Amino acid sequence: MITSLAAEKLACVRGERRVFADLDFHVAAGQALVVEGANGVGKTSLLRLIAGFLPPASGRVTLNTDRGAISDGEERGRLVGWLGHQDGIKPQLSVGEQLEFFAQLYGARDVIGPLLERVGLSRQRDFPCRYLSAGQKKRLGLARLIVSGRGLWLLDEPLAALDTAGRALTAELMSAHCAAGGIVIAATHDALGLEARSLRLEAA
Amino acid sequence: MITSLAAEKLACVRGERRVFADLDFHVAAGQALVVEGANGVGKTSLLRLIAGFLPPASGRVTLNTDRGAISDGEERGRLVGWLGHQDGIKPQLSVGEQLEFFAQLYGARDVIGPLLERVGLSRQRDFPCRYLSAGQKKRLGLARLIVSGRGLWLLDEPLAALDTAGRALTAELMSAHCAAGGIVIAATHDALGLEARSLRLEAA
Amino acid sequence: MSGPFASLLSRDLRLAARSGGGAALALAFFALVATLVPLGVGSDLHLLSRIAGGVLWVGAVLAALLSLDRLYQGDFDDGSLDLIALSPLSLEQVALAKLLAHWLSTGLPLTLLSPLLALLFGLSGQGTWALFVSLLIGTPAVSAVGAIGASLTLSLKRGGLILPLIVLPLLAPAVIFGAGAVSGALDHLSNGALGLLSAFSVAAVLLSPFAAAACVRLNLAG
Amino acid sequence: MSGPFASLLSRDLRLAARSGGGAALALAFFALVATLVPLGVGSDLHLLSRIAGGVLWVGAVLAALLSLDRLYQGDFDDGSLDLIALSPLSLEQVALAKLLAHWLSTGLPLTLLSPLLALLFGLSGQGTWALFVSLLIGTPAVSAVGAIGASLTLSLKRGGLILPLIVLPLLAPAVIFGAGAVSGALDHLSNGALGLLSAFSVAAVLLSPFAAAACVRLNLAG
Amino acid sequence: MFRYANPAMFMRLSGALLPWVCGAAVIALAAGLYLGFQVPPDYQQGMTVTIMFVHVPAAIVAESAYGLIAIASLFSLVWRHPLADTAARAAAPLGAVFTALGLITGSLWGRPMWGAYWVWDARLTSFLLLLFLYLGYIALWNAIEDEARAARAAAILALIGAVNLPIIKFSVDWWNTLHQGESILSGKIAPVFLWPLLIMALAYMLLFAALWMVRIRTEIVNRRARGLMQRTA
Ligand code: HEM
Ligand SMILES: Nc1ncnc2c1ncn2[C@@H]1O[C@H](COP(=O)(O)OP(=O)(O)OP(=O)(O)O)[C@@H](O)[C@H]1O
Ligand SMILES: Nc1ncnc2c1ncn2[C@@H]1O[C@H](COP(=O)(O)OP(=O)(O)OP(=O)(O)O)[C@@H](O)[C@H]1O
Ligand SMILES: [Mg+2]
Ligand SMILES: [Mg+2]
Repeated sequence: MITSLAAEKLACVRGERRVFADLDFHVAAGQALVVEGANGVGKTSLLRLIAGFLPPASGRVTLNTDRGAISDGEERGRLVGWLGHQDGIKPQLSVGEQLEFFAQLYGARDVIGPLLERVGLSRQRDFPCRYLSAGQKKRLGLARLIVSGRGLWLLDEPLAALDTAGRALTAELMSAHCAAGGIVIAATHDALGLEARSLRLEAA
Repeated sequence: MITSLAAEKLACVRGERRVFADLDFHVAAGQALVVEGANGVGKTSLLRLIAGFLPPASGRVTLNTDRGAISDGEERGRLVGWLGHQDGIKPQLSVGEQLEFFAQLYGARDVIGPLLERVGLSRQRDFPCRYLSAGQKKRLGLARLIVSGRGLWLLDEPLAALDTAGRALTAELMSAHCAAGGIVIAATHDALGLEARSLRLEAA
Repeated sequence: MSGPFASLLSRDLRLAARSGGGAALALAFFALVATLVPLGVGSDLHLLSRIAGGVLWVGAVLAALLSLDRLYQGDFDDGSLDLIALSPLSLEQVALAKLLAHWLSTGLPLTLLSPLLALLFGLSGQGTWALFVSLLIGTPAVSAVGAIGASLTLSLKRGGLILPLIVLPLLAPAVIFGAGAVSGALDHLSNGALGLLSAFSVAAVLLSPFAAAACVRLNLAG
Repeated sequence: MSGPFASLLSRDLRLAARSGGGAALALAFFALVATLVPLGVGSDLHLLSRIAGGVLWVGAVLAALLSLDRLYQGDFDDGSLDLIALSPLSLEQVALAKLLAHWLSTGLPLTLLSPLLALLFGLSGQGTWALFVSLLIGTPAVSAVGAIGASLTLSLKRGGLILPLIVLPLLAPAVIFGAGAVSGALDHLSNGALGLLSAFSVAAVLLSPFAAAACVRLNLAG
Repeated sequence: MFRYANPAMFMRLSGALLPWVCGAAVIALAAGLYLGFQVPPDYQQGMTVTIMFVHVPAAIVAESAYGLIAIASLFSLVWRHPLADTAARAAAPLGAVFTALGLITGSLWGRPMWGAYWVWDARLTSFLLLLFLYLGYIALWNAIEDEARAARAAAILALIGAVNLPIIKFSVDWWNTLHQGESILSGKIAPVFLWPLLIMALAYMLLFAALWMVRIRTEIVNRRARGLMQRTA
């Protein structure tokens, strides 16, 4: 169980370029944080940093759990549910195969059927992912996020490509996740339709 | 000069699946058409059909110009400015190189500098495209759209990944294009911020 | 030199160079294969000179093949091909530009390097000359046939793997005539191999842009 | 067999099979190279049997190499690797699964096919056996060294060409020992090549997951 | 700022040293060449023996350069020394050029000696493979655009190459002795040949050192420029 996430004096350098610096924030379990800011200001970078992909140039991210505080990036990653820009979908696999693989990879015991039902892809279960539309891919990503069963959700523009119903569904899923004691951190340019604190990044 | 675009009894089949059928619409020069509909309803397919990539299963698209009516897909493509889902950007090239290549390919005489200024990428001119953020890539796509100098703009979710300023810019560019006698057809789930007719696709 | 055709050609050459060397890499691969074979076969120069024509021709074909799946795939995957298809160029012209770019960045450099590798295999002067000429004539056919294969396998996400399977059997004549020209020169026979190779090459280059354009059209509709 | 490791392994095998053949393709490529060389070299069976070990070993290495750049690249490009990195598996385990998948879908089938190709080259029974055993022992090293190369070139959009340049020189010992075992068998010498090959192979397989994981980590940070 | 502390020190130090190293290299080179052309024709090899004075030192420097790269890579990976990457990167093309020089002079020498420009001798072959290792290393550096990432990837490759290099060399020795061996002239060199050879070896090393320093210096300057450019982008 995650109790909170804290960033202290976080700085991010990409290439030779300082993207942001001296970032402090704190998110408690059950809260959502929306990361906003102009294009290229470093939202995606921040999410990758929290997920442990990017090492911070300075400062640190601490994830407090009931088993102690985690500062190591890779260890933190084990608690992260990720919905990135890239869809992470293999065109050759069917929707069902794709989701089953991730369920097994993440050691999840979830049943695939109801989940696909929930994101509106049950008719596409045996459909090769190659033929999915942009929004359908995003919905598959949502299903994968749920199946991961992780406490800390990191979402990069979760609403892009989704239709109105899809956006409502996403908001609902995020609320439910928070209500269950999870944390949501989402980078977006849209209104999330969710009660959330906001973190506005400014160009360094 | 394009005078109008007309679709008659248009039907689209992908794989074995009938996506939509009996679609009729008409757009005159200077008008914008927003294509709406749920995920997977066939918006992207419709745009690819108009661009001439997909042959229609039945019916036809006619582009009326001052030099006569064009029904052939490939010929129609010569008048199309395209902003698709995929960015069409080579990570190895710099922003400037990328745009110059397209300017030459499309036989455009535009000057690159002011254009990059307009979409907010002038500082990134010598930056390898690999390092652009999602929104910056979209902005480069917009610049490319302008440089193409084409009359019929086909835009697939043009606002995705753009920040507030970027969305305003896109709306502005579309209005200007219409005011200059062009046609804009955009598939989107967002409010475009533009006076436009709307075409709502329904599942077949 | 600044029309659409030239711009596409020069972009493709630039991309080949940027993705880590372009010509240099095909060359390195060719040279490496040519080095590995003696490591396996043994150091007997007499033996090596007898198999030189065959081994070097196969090596050149493989080296050229290696960069083939990037001919259209990259542009297809990232949507560039959509934009290129809408440009003033016809798809046939696009195919020709890409064929040319591929040959300039692989076939030609491979040909130029071949005399050096012939040296390593102890090939005689005449054999070396025959190898050089046959590669000069034959590598365009390799690029041409390869371009058809590349466009055919376009919509398969990782079609690059099928590519050799489609292309290599079609290139068997090139290898036979090319290596035949070399062994002919070694035995002081004029066996007409070069003539046949030229005919094959011309036919392949003339046919290729049309076939490739047709395949691309098909895949854009997918 | 349904833990994360097994699921990754079976997915990779399934993807290899789906992207048009997997094992079948490596096999076809191997067979094609093995066919083209005699076409180029000529039909003298005595000559062919002498070069068989070398040519088939080089062919097997190249066939295995062919699918190497897809080992991580596909997962990296479409973001799957991000998701896999966040899974309960360590990156070392991921690297091991991928190494294993690559060997199962290329190295092993190549080994099984080799006796048939040895027949085409007129290799004797003993030579064939030596070829088979040396490939069985040596192909894991090819996958292992290859996996390092694949992870090194991960962030290069079209890194596939650099890969052979990096990997082939490192694999020279495998080719030398492997082909040496075959020629040793032909000359009825026991030259210890198989022992050396085993040592090389074990070292490569043990080292590879760590090196590959380090490279993947590096590239995810990019 | 800490990042540039070490390179800054290097700039100062090398700036002071460079003229001396260059001067010494030129003097040694001139002396070596002069002595080299003075030597009496070898009873076996005639005047072609003078090739030795350009060939052997080139081969020695080429081999040592790879060792230097491997050491620098270790420093870069383990201690993250900011200068180590630059040093390794700068040495690679030099090493490759000296390798090529060794190959070319060797094969020019081989023609009169063995009647062929190339034979598949163990030493020659392993040297050729060394050239490929250099080329792969350089290609990797150039292919990855992100400096820091390229540095780490290249360092990993250099270390793997360093582990494998002895294995390659050993396997090639083993391979060649199985078949026929080429007898390279071995052993006792008369003092008339030895002295010019030693001086030339020194000259090559000084030359390498000078070029290396110049390359590191330009690389540091370039890096700063790139850094400035990117930071303002
Ligand atoms: C392309 C052909 C050749 C190559 C690649 C080559 C390469 C090498 C290499 C790698 C070394 C080792 C340097 C060291 O000790 O670290 C060397 C040394 C030497 N080479 Fe060559 N060589 C070639 C041709 C020749 C020829 C034709 C001769 C004369 C017949 C020759 C004479 C020598 C001598 C005398 C040494 C010094 C031996 C020693 O270290 O005791 N080389 N060469
Ligand atoms: N080759 C194919 N075979 C069968 N069905 C296909 C094929 N290609 C696409 N489809 C299906 O066609 C439908 C239309 O897809 P399209 O991409 O046009 O939708 P869209 O309206 O753009 O959706 P979104 O809002 O998600 O972008 C989808 O349901 C998709 O699954
Ligand atoms: N390797 C790199 N070298 C230099 N700059 C880089 C590198 N990678 C990314 N950048 C820059 O870092 C900045 C932050 O990128 P990031 O993707 O985090 O932005 P973002 O806030 O997600 O933008 P968007 O809203 O467009 O998605 C961008 O300006 C980008 O150009
Ligand atoms: Mg972003
Ligand atoms: Mg769509």
